[in-house]
Amino acid sequence: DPVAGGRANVVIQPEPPSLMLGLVQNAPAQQVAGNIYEGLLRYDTKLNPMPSLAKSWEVSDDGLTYTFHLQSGVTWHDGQPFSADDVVFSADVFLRKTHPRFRAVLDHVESITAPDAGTVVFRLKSPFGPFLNSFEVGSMPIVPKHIYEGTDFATNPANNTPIGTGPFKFAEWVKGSYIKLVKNPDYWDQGKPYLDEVYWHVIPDAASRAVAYETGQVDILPAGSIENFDIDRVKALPNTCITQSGWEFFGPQSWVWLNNRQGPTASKEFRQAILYALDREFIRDSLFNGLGQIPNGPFAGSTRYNDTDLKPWPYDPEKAKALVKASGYKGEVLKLVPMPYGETWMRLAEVIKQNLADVGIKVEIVSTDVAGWNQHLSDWDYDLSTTYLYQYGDPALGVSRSYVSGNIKKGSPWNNVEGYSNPKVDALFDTGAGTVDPAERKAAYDAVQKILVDEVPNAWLLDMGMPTISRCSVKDLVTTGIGLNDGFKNAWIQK
Amino acid sequence: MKDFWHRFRANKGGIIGLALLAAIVAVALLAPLLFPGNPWKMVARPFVPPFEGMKFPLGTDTVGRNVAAGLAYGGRVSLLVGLVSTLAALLIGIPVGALAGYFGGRIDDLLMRVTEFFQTVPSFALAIVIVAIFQPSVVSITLAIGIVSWPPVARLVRGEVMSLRQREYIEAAILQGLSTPAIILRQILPNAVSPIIVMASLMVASAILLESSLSFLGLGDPNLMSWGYMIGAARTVIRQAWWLSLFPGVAIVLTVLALNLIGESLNDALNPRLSRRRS
Amino acid sequence: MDIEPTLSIEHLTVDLPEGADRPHAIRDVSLQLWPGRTLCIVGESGSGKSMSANAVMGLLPKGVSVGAGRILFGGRDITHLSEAQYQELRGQGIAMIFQEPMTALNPLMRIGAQIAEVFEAHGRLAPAERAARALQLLREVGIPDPERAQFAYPFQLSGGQRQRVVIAMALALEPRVLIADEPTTALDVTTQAQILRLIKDLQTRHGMAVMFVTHDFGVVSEIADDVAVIELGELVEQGPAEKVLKAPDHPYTRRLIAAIPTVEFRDEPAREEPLLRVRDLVKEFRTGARVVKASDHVTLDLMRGETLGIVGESGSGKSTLGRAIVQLVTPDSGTIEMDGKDISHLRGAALRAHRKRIQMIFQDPYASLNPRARIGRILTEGPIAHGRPRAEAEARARELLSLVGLKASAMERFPHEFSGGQRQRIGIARALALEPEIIVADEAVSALDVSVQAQVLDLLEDLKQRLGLTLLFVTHDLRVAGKICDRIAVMQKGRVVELGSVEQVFRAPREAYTRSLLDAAPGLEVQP
Amino acid sequence: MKIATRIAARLAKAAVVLLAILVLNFLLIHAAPGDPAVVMAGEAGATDDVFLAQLREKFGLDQPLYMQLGKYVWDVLHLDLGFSYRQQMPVFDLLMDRLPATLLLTGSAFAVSLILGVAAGVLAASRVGKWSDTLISTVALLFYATPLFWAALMGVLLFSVVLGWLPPFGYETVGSGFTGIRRALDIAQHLALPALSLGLFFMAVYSRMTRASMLEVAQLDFVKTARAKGLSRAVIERRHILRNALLPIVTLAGLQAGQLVGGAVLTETVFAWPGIGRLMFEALTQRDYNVLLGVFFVSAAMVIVFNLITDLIYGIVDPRIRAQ
Ligand SMILES: Nc1ncnc2c1ncn2[C@@H]1O[C@H](COP(=O)(O)OP(=O)(O)OP(=O)(O)O)[C@@H](O)[C@H]1O
Ligand SMILES: Nc1ncnc2c1ncn2[C@@H]1O[C@H](COP(=O)(O)OP(=O)(O)OP(=O)(O)O)[C@@H](O)[C@H]1O
Ligand SMILES: [Mg+2]
Ligand SMILES: [Mg+2]
Repeated sequence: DPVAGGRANVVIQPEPPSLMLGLVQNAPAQQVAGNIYEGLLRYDTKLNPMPSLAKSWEVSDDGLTYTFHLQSGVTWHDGQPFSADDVVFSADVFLRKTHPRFRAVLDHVESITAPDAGTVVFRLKSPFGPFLNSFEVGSMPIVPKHIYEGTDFATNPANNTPIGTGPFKFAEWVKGSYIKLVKNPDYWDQGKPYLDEVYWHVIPDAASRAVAYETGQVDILPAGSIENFDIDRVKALPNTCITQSGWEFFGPQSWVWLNNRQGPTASKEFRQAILYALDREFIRDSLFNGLGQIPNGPFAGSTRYNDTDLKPWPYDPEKAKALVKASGYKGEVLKLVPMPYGETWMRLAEVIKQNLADVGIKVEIVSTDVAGWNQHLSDWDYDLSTTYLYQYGDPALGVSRSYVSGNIKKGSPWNNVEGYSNPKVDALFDTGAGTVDPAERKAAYDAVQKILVDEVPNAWLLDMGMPTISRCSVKDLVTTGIGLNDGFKNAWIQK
Repeated sequence: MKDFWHRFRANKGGIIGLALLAAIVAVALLAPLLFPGNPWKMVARPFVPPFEGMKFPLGTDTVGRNVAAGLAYGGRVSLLVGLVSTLAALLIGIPVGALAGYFGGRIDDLLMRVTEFFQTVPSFALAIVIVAIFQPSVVSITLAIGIVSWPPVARLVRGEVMSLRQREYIEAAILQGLSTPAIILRQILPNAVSPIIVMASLMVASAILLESSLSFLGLGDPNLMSWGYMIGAARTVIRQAWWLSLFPGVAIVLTVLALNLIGESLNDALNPRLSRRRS
Repeated sequence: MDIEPTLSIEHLTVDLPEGADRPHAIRDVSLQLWPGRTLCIVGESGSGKSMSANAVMGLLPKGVSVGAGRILFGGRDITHLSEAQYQELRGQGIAMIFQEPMTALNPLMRIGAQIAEVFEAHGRLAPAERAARALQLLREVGIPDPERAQFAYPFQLSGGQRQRVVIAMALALEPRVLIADEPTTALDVTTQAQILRLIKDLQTRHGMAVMFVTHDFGVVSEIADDVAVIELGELVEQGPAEKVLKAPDHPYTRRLIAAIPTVEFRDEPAREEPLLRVRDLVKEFRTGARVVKASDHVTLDLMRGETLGIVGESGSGKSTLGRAIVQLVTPDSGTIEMDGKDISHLRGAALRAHRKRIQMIFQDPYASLNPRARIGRILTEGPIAHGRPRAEAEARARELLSLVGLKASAMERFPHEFSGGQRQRIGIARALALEPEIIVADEAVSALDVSVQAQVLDLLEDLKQRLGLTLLFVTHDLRVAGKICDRIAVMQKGRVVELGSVEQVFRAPREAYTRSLLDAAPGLEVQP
Repeated sequence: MKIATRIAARLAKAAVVLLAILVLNFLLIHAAPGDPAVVMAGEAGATDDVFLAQLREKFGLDQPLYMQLGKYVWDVLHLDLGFSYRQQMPVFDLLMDRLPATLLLTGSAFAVSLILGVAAGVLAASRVGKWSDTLISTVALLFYATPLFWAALMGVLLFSVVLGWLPPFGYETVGSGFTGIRRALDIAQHLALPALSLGLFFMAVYSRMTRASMLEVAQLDFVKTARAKGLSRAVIERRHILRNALLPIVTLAGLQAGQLVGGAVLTETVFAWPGIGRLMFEALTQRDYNVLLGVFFVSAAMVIVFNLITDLIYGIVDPRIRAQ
């Protein structure tokens, strides 16, 4: 049974720029601030919604009205009461201004109202299939109206001492060193949380992070905090547990961007050749430590409507060579701009280069830092690149953005960067999003997957396995589909 | 010349350094013969430990590339970057120093301010920024190293030129009606060459270190195998595969050591104070 | 004499390391130092004078060692003392003064402390008394304002004052033997005279035996009781000063003495139009706040075909004047006219074209030739820069070489393959290569041994006659000036204080300053 | 009086250099590809035009470059180094947060390397040619040739991982609640490895330089004078040779003390040391211009300050300089 008390030491990488989740939603910010702020809903590992700030909800039959009933007795960390006004303010005013991903969701929303202090009603313009998937803390964090209303959100001094409703309160942040959260004694969910405090350690070097775990300085290594090469060794340490759960909601999928607009990669045969040329099993086994699944198409395994009947693409250099020839490739040197997210990704680029060299494709790696990489992708200045993107459990939230032609816009590394444009695909994605009927959606998405798998707009590499490593004595760390992002609500330490 | 060689040979360290460097250069030059193909090729299973078989005497790396091949090819990059960036530094530093030292006065003041500027900005940080801006490639790395390492050359040359300029034979050349460029190029610089050579040999060494540091930080040329890259890449697996960081590290140490030994011997052999005695 | 020598060198041989120019620095040398007497060791550069002195002090450089023989001091052989025993001896038994006063003192220590250190080294006196005794010594060697001077750093003293400090240190423990290795060579004549007098004076007072190393026979005649002559490490002659100087036995000694320049009075040539006129030449040097008037309204004429000597103490502005005339320094004001045309404001190409009319011979035969250029290049690059065809320039260079007494094969060789005298000949040839009308010689023979000096002076005289040159001869050595010049200008503090024929200046100096210079010049004999 | 004016003149000159550094760095850094707005947008995981425009406005990136530069210089002249939007705090505060850690690291590395290096150099010089000289010189040469980051890695491997003697990284034990002397000890423990690995190279530099300088000074005339006085070797070495030999070391030390502040990027990265070197590297990858410029500004200012201090020390050590 859970016992109260104790402290969790967690690695955070990189150091988040801010913990004000309404302003900054990058992964580390979510990981820490997900314990300070809350959304209306959480999602289990099957992506079913669970209560959070909303204790229950109803959807009207036409799929246009969503009514949320809020928990009672919730207070902000500064003692002010929480109410439906905060939710309306957050969604309609604050996040509309600051949260691009949520802004895209808001496009479907006609009105947000609070009929009473405990109820919030969202009315949509038209049905939007994945709407219920949009209420997780990172997608829609609820922020305190009494602090932000009428201020300049970005420069509000309260940003440095974030105030949420979550199980933990912000205590201290020594930049470059650690962030400390302490138990919220007035948390609405009686008896929780169990831990007294959570320390997030900033350790910029991956090898040092592994050592930190080994020497007992930290107890929890979120996915991605140590290099994949270290996982086996760390996993084998005594009293160490590893889980790949907790990432179902995000469902990160990795692929090679192929610039569909120009150069050899504009040819379908050539793109198919690339997919044949990549030794994805070797990549998974030697670079990603055997974690993850090789996808058959653009939908990650955990994403809804993933078509499990798709034929896998084998590793077949001979076929690749033939296709390269057929494509009319004349030996142009392709520019590979790898994602600079650490050693694994650099190795990945080297293996890709070598795989392609083996079938006669010349590749030159262009090394950049994160900023440069973003720029290259935003400007479409690349032939090949690597990436991984979250799918947020639903193709309409996390998949279509990479393939619909309406999303071909310079300036972002997260949209349809490859420049793939197919009206049929656009229409099918629209159909899939614009209905709440599962069968209708499935039909549309099955058709989309067939087309995409044939045209290979991008070379899908891996549904990434995201291992969270922790001491086995830390219990109930990962209980939901968003994992550590709200993980310490339930966690406790066995004495 | 014979004299020089005699004095150079007098220093055991110099001979060791020369032999060491010759060996390293030989391996680097012969890399394509010793290891046909390219060093990036994945030739075996990952993490084959060293000394286990004749095929991969130094083992394989994280993705099964031959470490020995990497070392051989890496030597080419290190030596090349060391050499070319030193040349670049000389190309900037010598003219700046020569002009400042020869003309003195306002020109000297101006050029020294510029030099001071480059010495005031932390050089490694500046190198990082330059490489990041121009994107890591041999060219940008070489350039960056050249740019941050010329000020000492300029200062050295300036000092030498200033003192040489006072020499009677330079005044004699002026009186003979030689033009200023001729005096600088044909009279002064050839006589400043010894300390420049000594400094250059040491600069090659520090350029190699600098290149490896940049590569270690991930600012190397991703298309070229280099020692710094190998260590940087091996760092994450230092626990599983110690040899991956050890061998390239040793390679760097040996090369830098060799160059330093040579530099010291050159200094002994070329130092006018030791070589020409007047009582 | 039945008293014992204070120090006795017996059959001493000092070995040089392998690769040196000869196997022994000195070979089988025997010398005696007597209390109250000064032994002068003379010889040309490299003859082994310093090595003899250093051997006595046990301060031979690395690689150089005593090969054979003994040095007896106080009855025991000191050649094989341990370092500790030598420490005991140095300073209190035997003391030494070196040539370079500028560098002989620790730049970071106050001079009082440096003197007091001698007592400390030998455990003499209480710490408090040492400073007082140091002060007393400073007074004794005649440092002005010793109370202040004891707290001065070496850089705050002049060369002569520094040499006095070194002497004070040497005398601190009243040693029985004082070794002086060219202690005045780096000093001015007037300062040299003071120092020589000081040493002599202290010697009589303390009854020391002095070993005085020098290459200057003037100095020898001034202070020596006994003289030893060394040639290439071998002792060729020794004896009382009177005897060696007046009636030398050995041909080498005779040659050395013959080479000492003697003043010759010549008839003043008929006055012509001056070739070069210097008018009100002013040049100031500023270092920090200090302003030095190196040239202070200098006015003089240089007649065609004459040799005008410029003499004066160090720092009097001789070189500055010479260098202004060849336009190596730009004057602040005043004019230099040649053939009635002001040449002091020429610039650029006009200046380069003009340069061939006035050339210079430099002081240092080692430093004035580019060590990396062959003689051929050195002699031809000037004419080629002035537009001569290379072949012609080379032919001319060969002629010049034979003119200065060198073989044409010298063209292919580098400067370091020549001796000092030969190099100076090359320097002269270079100056002649452009066929100038005027040659400025700035201390052109000061760095040379007397015998070589004599040759070069003869050569200059000869060339001057044959080529009809006009010579401006800058020197601090009055004997040299007296030998070669027609007229002499005496400079003091940047001004020309006296200008006249050699005879007038030497016989009937108008200025007290000129007289003091003449008096101080060691061994200068002017027939009245 | 005179010293004061000299310092003032130097400071004025330094200010010019500093201003040039400011402007040139500004242009250099803004020449880097990668729009900070895009970077931040990228980190947020999604972007749209509104968001980018907001960010640009926030950064002032919508202004023409010369306006940005002018504003920046103007602000710096008012001692305002700008605001880091990435870190959500004023750059000045950020730097002041990080500077102590860097100063502690580089300061102790500097002190250790200087003291040990000079001592080793003196020892080697006084035993020149003997085995202890050979040993010291060889070790120094080895340290000199060893890449700093590699030495750091090997140090961690040996002392933290294998032997477990020292913590492998960090500034102190986080959340230990240590105070006073206990905390100081804790920090010292964390400091040991980084300071040592950073100091190794400089130790080698100093020992080599001291040795060479000692041997060179030993050739000078005044040493011969001192020997002729009958002074013992030890006294000559200490009083005459060492003091003079230290002069070039003071210069070098001053030069390096300044550079150390900005030169600890590698060490700080390997050891997760929360100093400004690491801050600089992070700021670079995040295109956090103001922070990057601030780091450059502060480290350049440090160099200038240290040069000034060196000059003053030099003046104390060398009476010739003092008199000028
Ligand atoms: N450190 C040394 N190592 C080897 N040979 C030396 C060394 N010092 C001097 N010699 C040689 O020893 C010989 C005698 O030199 P010494 O210094 O005694 O000459 P000197 O008569 O004092 O000359 P000078 O008048 O130029 O001072 C010369 O041939 C010289 O080249
Ligand atoms: N380039 C210079 N900078 C500063 N001061 C100088 C310079 N050249 C000469 N002086 C000073 O000008 C004065 C005259 O110097 P100059 O060289 O003409 O004297 P000199 O008579 O040739 O002396 P010496 O016999 O020592 O050669 C000296 O006080 C000297 O210090
Ligand atoms: Mg001598
Ligand atoms: Mg002179």
